[in-house]
Amino acid sequence: MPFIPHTKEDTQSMLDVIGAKSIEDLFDEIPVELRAKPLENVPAGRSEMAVNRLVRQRAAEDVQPLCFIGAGAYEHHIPAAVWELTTRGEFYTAYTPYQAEASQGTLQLLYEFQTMMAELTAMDVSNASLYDGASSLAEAVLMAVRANRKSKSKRILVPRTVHPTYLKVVKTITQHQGITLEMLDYDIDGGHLNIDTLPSEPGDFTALIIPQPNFFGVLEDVDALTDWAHAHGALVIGVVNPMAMALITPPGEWGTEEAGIKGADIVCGEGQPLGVPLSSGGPYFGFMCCAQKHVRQMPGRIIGATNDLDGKPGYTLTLQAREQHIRRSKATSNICTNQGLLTTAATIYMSLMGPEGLRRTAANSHANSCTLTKQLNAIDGVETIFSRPGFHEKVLRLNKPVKEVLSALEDRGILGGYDLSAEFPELGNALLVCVTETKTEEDLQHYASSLQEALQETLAEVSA
Amino acid sequence: MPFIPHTKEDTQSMLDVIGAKSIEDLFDEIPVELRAKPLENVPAGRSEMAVNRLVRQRAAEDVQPLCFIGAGAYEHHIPAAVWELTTRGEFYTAYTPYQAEASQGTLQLLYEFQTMMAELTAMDVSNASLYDGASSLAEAVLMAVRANRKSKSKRILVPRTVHPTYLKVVKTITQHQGITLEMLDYDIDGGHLNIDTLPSEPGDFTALIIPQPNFFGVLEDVDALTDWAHAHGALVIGVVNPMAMALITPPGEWGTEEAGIKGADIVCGEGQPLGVPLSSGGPYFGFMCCAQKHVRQMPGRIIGATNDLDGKPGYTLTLQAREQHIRRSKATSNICTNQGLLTTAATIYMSLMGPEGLRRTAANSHANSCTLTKQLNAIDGVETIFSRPGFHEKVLRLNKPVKEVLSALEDRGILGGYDLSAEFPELGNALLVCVTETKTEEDLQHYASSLQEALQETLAEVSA
Amino acid sequence: MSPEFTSGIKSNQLIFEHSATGRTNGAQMVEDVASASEIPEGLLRKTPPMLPEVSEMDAVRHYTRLSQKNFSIDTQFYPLGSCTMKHNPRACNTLALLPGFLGRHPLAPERFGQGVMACLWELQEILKDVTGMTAVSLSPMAGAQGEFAGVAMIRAYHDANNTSGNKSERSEIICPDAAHGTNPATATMCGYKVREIPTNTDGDIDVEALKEVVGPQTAGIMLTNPSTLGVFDRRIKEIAQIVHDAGGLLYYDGANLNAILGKVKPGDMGFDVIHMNLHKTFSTPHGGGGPGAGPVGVSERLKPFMPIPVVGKDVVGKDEGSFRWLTETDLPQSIGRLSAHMGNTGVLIRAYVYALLLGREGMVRTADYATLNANYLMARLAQAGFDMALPSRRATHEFILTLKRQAKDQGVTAMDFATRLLDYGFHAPTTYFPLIVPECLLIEPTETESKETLDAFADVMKTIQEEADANPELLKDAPYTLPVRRLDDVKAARELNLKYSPAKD
Amino acid sequence: MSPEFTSGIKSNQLIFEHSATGRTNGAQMVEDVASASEIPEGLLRKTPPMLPEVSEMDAVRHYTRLSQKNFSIDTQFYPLGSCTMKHNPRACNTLALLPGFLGRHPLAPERFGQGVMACLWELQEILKDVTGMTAVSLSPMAGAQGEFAGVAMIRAYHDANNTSGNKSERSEIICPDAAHGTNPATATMCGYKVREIPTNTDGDIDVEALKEVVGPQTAGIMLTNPSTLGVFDRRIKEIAQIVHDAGGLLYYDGANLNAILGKVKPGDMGFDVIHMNLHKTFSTPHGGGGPGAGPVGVSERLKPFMPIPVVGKDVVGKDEGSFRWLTETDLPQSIGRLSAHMGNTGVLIRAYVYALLLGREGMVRTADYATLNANYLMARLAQAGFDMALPSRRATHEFILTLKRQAKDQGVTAMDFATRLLDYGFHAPTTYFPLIVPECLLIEPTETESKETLDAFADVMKTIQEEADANPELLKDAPYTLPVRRLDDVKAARELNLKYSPAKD
Ligand SMILES: Cc1ncc(COP(=O)(O)O)c(C=O)c1O
Ligand SMILES: Cc1ncc(COP(=O)(O)O)c(C=O)c1O
Repeated sequence: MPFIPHTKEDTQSMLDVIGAKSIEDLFDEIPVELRAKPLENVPAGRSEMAVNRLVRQRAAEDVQPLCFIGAGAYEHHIPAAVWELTTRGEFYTAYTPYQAEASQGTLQLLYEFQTMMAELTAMDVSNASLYDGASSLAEAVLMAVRANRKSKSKRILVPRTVHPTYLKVVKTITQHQGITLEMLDYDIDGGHLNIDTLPSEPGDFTALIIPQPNFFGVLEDVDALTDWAHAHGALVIGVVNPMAMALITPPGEWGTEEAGIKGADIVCGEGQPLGVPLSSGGPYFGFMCCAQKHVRQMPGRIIGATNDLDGKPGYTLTLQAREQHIRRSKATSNICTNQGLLTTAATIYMSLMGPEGLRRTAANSHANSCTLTKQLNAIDGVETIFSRPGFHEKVLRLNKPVKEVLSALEDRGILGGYDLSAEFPELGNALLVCVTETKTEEDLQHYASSLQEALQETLAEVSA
Repeated sequence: MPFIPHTKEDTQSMLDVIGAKSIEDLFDEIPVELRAKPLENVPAGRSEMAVNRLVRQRAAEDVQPLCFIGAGAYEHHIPAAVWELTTRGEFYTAYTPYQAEASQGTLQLLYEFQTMMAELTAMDVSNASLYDGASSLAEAVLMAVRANRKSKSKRILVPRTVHPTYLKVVKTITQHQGITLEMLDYDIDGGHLNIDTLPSEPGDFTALIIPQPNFFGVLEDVDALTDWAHAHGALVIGVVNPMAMALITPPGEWGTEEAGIKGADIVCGEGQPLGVPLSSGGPYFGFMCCAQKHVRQMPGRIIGATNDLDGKPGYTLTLQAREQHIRRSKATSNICTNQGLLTTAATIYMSLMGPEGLRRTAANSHANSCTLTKQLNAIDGVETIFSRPGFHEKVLRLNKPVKEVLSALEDRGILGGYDLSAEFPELGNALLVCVTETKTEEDLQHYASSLQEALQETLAEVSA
Repeated sequence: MSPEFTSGIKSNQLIFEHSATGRTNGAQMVEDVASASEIPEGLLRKTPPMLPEVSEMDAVRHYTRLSQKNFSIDTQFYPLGSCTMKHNPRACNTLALLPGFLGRHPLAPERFGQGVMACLWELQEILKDVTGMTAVSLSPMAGAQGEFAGVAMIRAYHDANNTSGNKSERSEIICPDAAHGTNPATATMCGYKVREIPTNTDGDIDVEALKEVVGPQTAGIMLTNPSTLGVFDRRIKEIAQIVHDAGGLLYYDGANLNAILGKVKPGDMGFDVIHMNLHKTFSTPHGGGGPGAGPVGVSERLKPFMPIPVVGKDVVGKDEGSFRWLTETDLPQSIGRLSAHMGNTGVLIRAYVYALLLGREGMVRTADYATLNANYLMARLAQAGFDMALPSRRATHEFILTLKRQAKDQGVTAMDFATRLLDYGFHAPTTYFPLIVPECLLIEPTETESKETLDAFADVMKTIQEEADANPELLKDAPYTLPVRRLDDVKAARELNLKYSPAKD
Repeated sequence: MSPEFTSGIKSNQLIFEHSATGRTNGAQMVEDVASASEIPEGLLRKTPPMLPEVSEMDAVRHYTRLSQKNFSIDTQFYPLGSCTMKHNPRACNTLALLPGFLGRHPLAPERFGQGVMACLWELQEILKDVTGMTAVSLSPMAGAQGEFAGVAMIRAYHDANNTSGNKSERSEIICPDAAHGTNPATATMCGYKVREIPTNTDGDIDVEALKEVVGPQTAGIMLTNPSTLGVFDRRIKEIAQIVHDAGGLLYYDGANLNAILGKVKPGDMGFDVIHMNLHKTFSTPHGGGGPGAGPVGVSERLKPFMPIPVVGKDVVGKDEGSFRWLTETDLPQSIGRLSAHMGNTGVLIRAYVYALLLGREGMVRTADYATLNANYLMARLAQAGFDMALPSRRATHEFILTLKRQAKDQGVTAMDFATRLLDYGFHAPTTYFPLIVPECLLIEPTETESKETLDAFADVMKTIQEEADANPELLKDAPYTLPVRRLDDVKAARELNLKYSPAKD
């Protein structure tokens, strides 16, 4: 019996102690008419050997071409130590650290995680994770509504440069709360949210979302936007790529002294770039940081340092009164299980990279992206659309339909990028191309020459 | 600096304490003329990311076809838990357990290993491993010479059915000790060592080696051979496949009561089938068991149970006076580092399989081998050579040169077996085919139909 | 005599305390390319983040030793009720971590993802059968998100079928007082008012009370059966009838299906929607707090509203047999997306592998032995003199013991028992949940524990009771043998310290 | 107050004590096919072996907890002299375990092994450069087997070049008294008589004594430089000259190259043959006692005798650039094979990955910092009042401290210090080796340890000395904080108990 240790004798003597004749008897409180029919669509049990073979074949089917897709999920090198440590049984098979004394490993690690995330974003505090980047933005919106007590409008200003799927998730999750999401268009030249297009009249705004970098990979004018929001009584929700934070101004420092308040109020985002493999989309982890004054509105687990009976330092879940298991229908969120193991990986990843390793990874990704863009711009029929600087993604306009070009690139062993034409038809044949530190000079050349060929080929096909 | 934690300040303050100006000064006892020229053939250091990419490409090149080669290395399913546990840092990065109090994990595990190996072979005691199967046979020969004090001849009787590479290794390792290896031919019908061909005159024989199963996969007549050896004052060295022991009579029970003494004296072999992947040939592990009376002649580490100061049970290296670090030039062997981590894997493997799991694995391998043999015998131009029963390998004679047939099978995604024609030319186009429990019915059919095609194809080519 | 076990590094140190400015883990350093930047000065970070500067060995040693400070299923019996801490088979982990799965970009074309999609599609089929539902979406990332999806579907359904034009007509979700906290919290997130109904002394829902609160304002009820009290509600059919008659829908909190796998299907009980915690019943690891996966199953009428993406299989045409994502286009009435991609795919693969290993017989066996273990341990503890919250009932996968008497007589609490258990090498059961049972321990042994372990646990409980009889203070100060003694939660909340700051010197 | 930390299973239990007849780990059960047997009854096993019958969880829990009872580099500073316990980078392990490497049958055709053979060939090239030798064979499976190969080659060389017809003319191998035990043991296995020569008080070899023993009967000398005393023999060139002049060859025990990587090459010192311990200098893990790898490097004249297989690269012809095994055919004078295949291939891959990560600069840095750490720790301990065996010398990668004075004055031995260190979370240094220094600790910190750790170690040594001053008995009874107290080795050897037998009841 897979995973069941009972011998026949065990079973019998246990039934004797219970005073039951058979295991079947133990189900006698279930009305007979409800008893289930056999599970016909569950296959018969297989040995580990058989399952192993099947699933390895499946995985082998999915070996991937060279990947230049980003759009919210980024391929970075992950040190081997990260997952060798993360999958140690004591991390992997522990529960949420409710019983603090028996969970100091997880708790101290999460305290370290919180410290690192707060440092990376230059914010006061961090929670211990949310589900993913998209849902963390939804939680940030809900949190902003709770936190901005002065604002009654529940109006959230949302640039169109926020990841389109994130927007969908925000809608799904916040739609029952009377919240208005007001879309702000982007600057067609810069690819950013132009400060001049923000409402000039005063008004009750609950929060402004600022993506950095934005979905186009473009860097937003964060200081001006932050100042604008604070001047209008709106909270600033930063949604950032944590890897980029090693290189560019973190949200805790957004804005200028003149505005009186500096820094974003809430920062969230997708933690995947920090040591989590692409994995077909998950598990990743969402993170959330905020200014100290908002900490009681934060959703999710928070770990605090404390002392034990002997005065020795230790760690424990704290501010639990925000959470569903205490506050129930009045909790800040319904979240319970979060993405603990992924924060374990991220913490180990950041420890192994250190500030310099992380900075170089970010800088290298940026430089590779610049190099490739330059090479691609030299190709006939390819041009960079936006003028503003970016991090490690660029939007290119092609003189051919993106879908066909991508398919031609696939034939050359390349996943060429993310096709923007459906979601941003106004940009024409627009392709979002990401390059990280994982790509070599040869990879970039291979991309460039393949794109050149692909464009010619589609041309040939079209004219044929 | 990869793997070096020193900061500049650390280095300086350490030099200050030493009283040296530079690290270079610390090498001032090395004569200047000996100082090395730069390491030109060592490539420049690369990041883990770069090495990762290179080595993954190399590994990807080596993805293997369906494997029907055995000949001493056997593909069995290895439960996932085996290597997840074996590579835990505390096992993986510990040293030989010299400091017993700090090594109870490894020591207890090895004590369990010794128990399991003694059980599997039905011998009194086991050591904690030797290098591999081949070298363990060499050590067994040397041990037999030490252990059989009555015999002065140093004559070792060696059937030709012992693995040919093992024989080469035995020669390499024992050649400096005045030992004579006397070869015994095999029975051309049975593929076994025929008792009738053993020397009938009395004589001084130090030991007889009995392989079970032998290199042809054939089961030897172990009882008769053991009795013969003991009747002639020779020790019996069994060299066995430990997986087969789950199914067939273990060496501790070889022989008949009539002979007075029952059982082999020394048993050795390759431990690889017990949870060790094929891995291009290593690391595997050799094992060795023996009768209690010979334990002081055994090479390698041995773990014993004992008590601590408080009377609590514990484990420690014992009988160290046999070993090189104590006995130096008079040690039983020069072996020091052995194959500890592999015995860790084997111990966990045997724990997960249990007696029934192991028996089924062995029985299934045997049954699969029988099934395939039957199917292949039905093909024109294929016949089983030997009449005696085997374990999970069979020798087939083909009506075409083996090399060509194997190459045609490779084109069909099959590694068809081990070509015997060079080492056993008297057998003609002989092929040694192994089937383990890992092969499905479809695999067997695929082999059969591919062989049929391959034979036709080579025929066609020859006639073309 | 017994110095602090320091490991050559002080055992309480944070990773930051191993850090030294300028120390690097050189193997992870890619080329320094500061020059190539097109980022204007004003957008560049001025001061680097204070991340640890350590060597690979420092990190390996630190996190290896940290891990050893945890209790886990791999090292301890962990009978945390409602959490289903059962063995996590290693094959699930090994296979989910295959490079083919890990390396796949979520937005890679479907033709490069047929392997993983085949696994997910088959998992959908398996979960449909197990729950007795018509369709399954795998996208929710944990139980609570599954609940959200479920209640949002109920809402979407009412909205779609509301003819009065008054969309907020059905404004209430009913929850039993014993419900898990995520249930009411979810109802609130979906914009509902929560109506609580009481539980009878026999552990079943107070049906009379239910009849009173149910009405045209009822959007639905959130139940779990077996309930969080560890008993199977025998009047479930009647309850379903009452709610359905009032036009409400039934939500099944399927966090814990261990005791009913193959025994009874939520669909057959009359439920319209269910979420499952694959990280409980389907044995994906808890990872110290996630990730989980909370797929939702729905009856025919909720199918159009399922969260996307769902894996579809083409049954005709040139792509017959191939898999693709069903999106907004296929399910225009969907409640929408809950995550940036397909939820926690890696968790889903683990659950899939687990389901294949168990097979249909294994599912039923899980229910059999989870139930046997719970009833046995309950019997053993009752024999040992402990009070059961519901002594007359069968246990399901779990049961509740109350220490009300001990609290009153000896002043020892459920928490005292719990922490003292740690000294004996057992993780504590769930304490103080469900909220309606005073000083309770909710105990769930799961099917993967042996009789020997259950016996040892029962013996230790008895020993602790004897300790409480002899010297209650002993329990109050427990644990004694763990890396820390009893921690001060009040201080943690009052003097918030949520991140490390280097001591100024 | 502090009950035995039991983990719900008695912590001292053997896996056999978790076993119950009929318990199985079902996921590992393949079909039962007893019927298909063609094996005659008489050859079938009658009683099954007493292997454990446990569930997967039992096994996982048992071995996880066992592992936690070990000290290891991943958890402790482990300054075991002559053993080079340095960090084992994780990339080496992860990459060596790739399915492409693990799945390859050793007898699979070469065309299915070009990936692994490319790695091995490059490793050969790297090791040639590092040692200054002409050729390298990777096949020996540990240091001692490398020694065997080396001495066997010396013998084969003399045999091949012997014109007198009297093959046993050169019958002696010279070893210094400080040599590692494997050296004399190896010489014996190769049929040689061992002549021991003494060491001077300054740690160098007694050259005058050498001159006396060397002669026409000398086959060679086995040396290591830096020696096991942790010093570099300054007269090595002279020694080489003496031995070569007598017609003998020089064997270099390269178990520990940490201090000379890129600094000085054994080939340049005049050695004819060397073995290396990749499981030391090249950081492959020790695995609780192996596997290792002991490649041998040779000078031109020993090349024909190298153990096979060696990886060759075709430089011309249709297979140009492809790799193949060089065997008996290519090296007809080879001493032969040492293993059934290519030695410990997986270990070789780890070493290869490590070498790539370090690169040539990293090699030199290893020597730099291994030497810095040893000299620093020696200085710190000298400052703390400990006696160095060779106070006037530079340390290399290791150094020796002698507790002769403490043994005499306070009755505390090197072993007492060693076991007491365990209580402070440090693994003990090597004790009582080399044999010529009384009450010695051979200390090798390695380059991967930080100054902080070395400082902590020096401080603890001082603390222990203070304990010894105050109360020597305290040390005698150490350790106190480990899973067991001091173990009785005498009992272990006298009342041999080498396997578990179930208690009869
Ligand atoms: C009964 C019940 N419902 C819901 C949940 C919430 O599930 P999750 O933690 O995955 O969000 C849990 C888990 O704790 C539970 O036990
Ligand atoms: C100096 C020296 N020589 C030889 C050896 C033997 O190496 P191995 O243990 O790999 O056989 C060792 C290892 O202990 C050693 O330190």
